[in-house]
Amino acid sequence: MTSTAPLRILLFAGVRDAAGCDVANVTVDDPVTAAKVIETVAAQIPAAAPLIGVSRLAVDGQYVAPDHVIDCSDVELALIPPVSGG
Amino acid sequence: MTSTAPLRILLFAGVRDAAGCDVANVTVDDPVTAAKVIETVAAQIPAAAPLIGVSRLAVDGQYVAPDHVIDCSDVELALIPPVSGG
Amino acid sequence: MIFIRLVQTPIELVDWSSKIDDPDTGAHAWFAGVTRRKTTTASGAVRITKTLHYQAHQSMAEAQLRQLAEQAKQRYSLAAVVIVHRLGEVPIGQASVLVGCSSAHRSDAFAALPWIMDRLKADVPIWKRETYMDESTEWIHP
Amino acid sequence: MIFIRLVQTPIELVDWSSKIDDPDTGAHAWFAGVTRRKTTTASGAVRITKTLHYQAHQSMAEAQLRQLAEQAKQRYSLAAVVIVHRLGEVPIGQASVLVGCSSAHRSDAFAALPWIMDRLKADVPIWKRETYMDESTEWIHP
Repeated sequence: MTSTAPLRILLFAGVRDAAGCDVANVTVDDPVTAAKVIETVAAQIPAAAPLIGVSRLAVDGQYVAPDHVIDCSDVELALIPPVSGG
Repeated sequence: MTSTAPLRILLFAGVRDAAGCDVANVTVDDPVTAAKVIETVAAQIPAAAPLIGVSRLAVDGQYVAPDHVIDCSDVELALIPPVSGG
Repeated sequence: MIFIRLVQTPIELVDWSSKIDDPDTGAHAWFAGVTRRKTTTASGAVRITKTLHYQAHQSMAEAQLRQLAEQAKQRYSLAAVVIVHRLGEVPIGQASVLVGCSSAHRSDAFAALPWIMDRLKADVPIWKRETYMDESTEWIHP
Repeated sequence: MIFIRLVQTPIELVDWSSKIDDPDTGAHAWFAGVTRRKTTTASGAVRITKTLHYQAHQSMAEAQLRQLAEQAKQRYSLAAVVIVHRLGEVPIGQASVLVGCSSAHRSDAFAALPWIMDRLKADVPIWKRETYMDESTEWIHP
């Protein structure tokens, strides 16, 4: 048996608007990869699934690779859809 | 027999300082090429001859090629040593 | 020196221009990205922008901009880098971003600006929402 | 719009920044060439500049700068170009030249500035006289 953990993921821009909320709360197996977190958020916000599929995960303000393993305690997670600043 | 004409050539920067004067007055065959004008000015200001040798001639505010033939009437001639604006 | 700011008010170049002064620099270069009225889409259609709105993951954007400025400073031997990005509404003709840098020689300052802008547009978590003349809105996710 | 000026007084970016405004431009870029304190010669020696003095063939310089601005405007689809060059004494840290331009997209504005500066430094009849810390002076004829 694996344990599970609740995660809070900050949402932005088109994903935030589709979710109607600036945070997604999901429950994942612990430990969990960034790719699995993104997949879990996409399943919870189907209206934004294509955009979430091209988004990156940031942990404590730094992008992480899809296979990055997240320590579910004490981290800030953010889902970063393709950016358009400038 | 060729006729001769007086020419007035504006001087700048290192050439002006070497000549101690902002204009060179020379007498040249008419018509005359730009190269010949430059050579004549160099002969008159030997202290600046090397610098004059790498200078260009401008006629009415436009650079001309060494073989450009100058109509000695009614033109502004300027000897332009290598520039260093900016 | 590195200056990074996210602001909610108009960006005025005059407020920032002295930040990159340094007696050993000979080249100061600035870029301002300004809200443009017309956008030509990939299909060739022209859309008229009424206004833009920018949103950011602020703490991450500031950290990423600072990293970017530090990398540019090293890479191009810059004396100073300024990056200011405006958030919230940015009307037509006003600047959403200002980047400035100074270097001993102009080639470095010239190379640094597009390098910074390319990376800013690829990685810094800031998003633009277009409001078109028909009041329709769209988040830009290129 | 094209603005060409030779001036005898300090060049302030704020006096010129609005000249390149245009609602259909998204990119504004500026370059200022500033009097630098240190110059490293080809042999590696460092000379300390006390001040610079610029001289010009004024009517020809203005005409050449205007041609240059018009060529750049065509070549890079610029909406506006500003070129201001200071003459007379230009102390350390002050601008001798300011070039600005605006374009729809940033790549054009970024490409135009070095293009203009390279040509300005090759062809526009303006000369710089260095005064070094030992009061010796030298016209620069590269």
